[in-house]
Amino acid sequence: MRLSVQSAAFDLGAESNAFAVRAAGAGAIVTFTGLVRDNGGALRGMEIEHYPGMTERAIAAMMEQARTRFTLTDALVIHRFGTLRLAEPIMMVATAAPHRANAFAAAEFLMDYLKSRAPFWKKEIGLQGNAWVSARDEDETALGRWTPGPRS
Amino acid sequence: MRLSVQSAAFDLGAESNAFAVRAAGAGAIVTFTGLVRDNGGALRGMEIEHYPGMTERAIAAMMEQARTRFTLTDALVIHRFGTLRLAEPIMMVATAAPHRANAFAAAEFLMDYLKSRAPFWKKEIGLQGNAWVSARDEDETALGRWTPGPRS
Amino acid sequence: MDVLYFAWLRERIGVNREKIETQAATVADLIEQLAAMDEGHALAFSDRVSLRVALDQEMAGFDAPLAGVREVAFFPPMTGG
Amino acid sequence: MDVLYFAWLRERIGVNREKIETQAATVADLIEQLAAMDEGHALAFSDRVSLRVALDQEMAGFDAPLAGVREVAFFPPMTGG
Repeated sequence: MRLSVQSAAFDLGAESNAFAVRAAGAGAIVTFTGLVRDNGGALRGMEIEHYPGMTERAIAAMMEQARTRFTLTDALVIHRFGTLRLAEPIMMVATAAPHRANAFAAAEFLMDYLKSRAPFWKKEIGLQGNAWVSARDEDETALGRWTPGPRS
Repeated sequence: MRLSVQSAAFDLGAESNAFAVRAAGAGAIVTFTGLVRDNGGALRGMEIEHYPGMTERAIAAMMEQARTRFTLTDALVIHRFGTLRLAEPIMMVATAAPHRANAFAAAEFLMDYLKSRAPFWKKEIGLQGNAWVSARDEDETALGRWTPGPRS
Repeated sequence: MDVLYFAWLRERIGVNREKIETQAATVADLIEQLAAMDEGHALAFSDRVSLRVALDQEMAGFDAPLAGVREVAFFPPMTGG
Repeated sequence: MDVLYFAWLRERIGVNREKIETQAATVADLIEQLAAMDEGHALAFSDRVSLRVALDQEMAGFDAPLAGVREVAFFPPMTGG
């Protein structure tokens, strides 16, 4: 498993290929990439703050959980901090498993946890000023599907 | 949207990067890659047969369905036929959407349909002989979650 | 009418395509005619649970009429992805 | 004790880290002490619904005891991914 919290940009294609080579025994690879998205033309970029140390610890724990829960053969998380420009990749997750259901579930699990349980804070740099991104209720709700117990 | 049914190998990284450039307005990109998986050391490769013409029609229809149902900004399907060696990529799907939930759902939707509704037939080339891959009941079951109507 | 075979149907019949003269009204009628042709065809059509059919490249049921159809394809359940 | 601030808590307080002498037994006690320090701190701690805390880099509740803790961090809900 590979985890990198970095300010530098990363190459989605190169990372995907390197991951696929390492995951050679797996049958299914899922990747997720998050990009700085222009919200109707008002955005210039994004500032991402993080908590060095805790970020790596929290993500490593999530990855270990995902690995055992979904019997992954490999996993990758890259997450950037600092100043990002429009359309740049913010982060990526990759999962490898024998079959597709577990690869998909693990990627969604990691994304749900990264959204709400990895100490990053996003600030949108807009043409009209800057604003901290608010946590979305649905991101907190999404976490609920991974906790044991009765489900609706 | 891009669809390619081809015998040639493809470069997962190059395809991912090209897709990300085209999907620049999206916030979320999901890719799925299926690899020839060694089932405990008994496999040498795979032969994939397809129905030229119908394959492209069927996949194009699935992609159009996915695009409208999940409001995708872009989608990609590459599927190979012919002789494939161990650990080679068989196919890939990529989806781009404003948010991650739709990008994930659309990729899973396309995979479920490709498994059971795209005219491909896989034959495993083994050290002990060759065998057509049987359709799995759970692949047929997986399709059920996308049909409207009461859900358990 | 062009009749196409894929995967183990193709292997059992020995060809991937043949021209068939038929008065069959439905897919089911055509299957009866084909299955009676020879041993290979009989074997190919012996497992009807695993038999799928497309008419002019669209999936169809065994009760579908053949009127106007130019290309019929028989194959086992698909295993793409 | 090292106290760290992130995102808008950091901006309101004006520093990202400070040394605090405290006898606070719990996180809640520490919040009361910090909020009373000056206007910036008061503003930073005015919205407790959006306040999260980590003790030595592990998430904790406001009732968590501070005994043995070396690093306390305050921040709004995370927005990673």
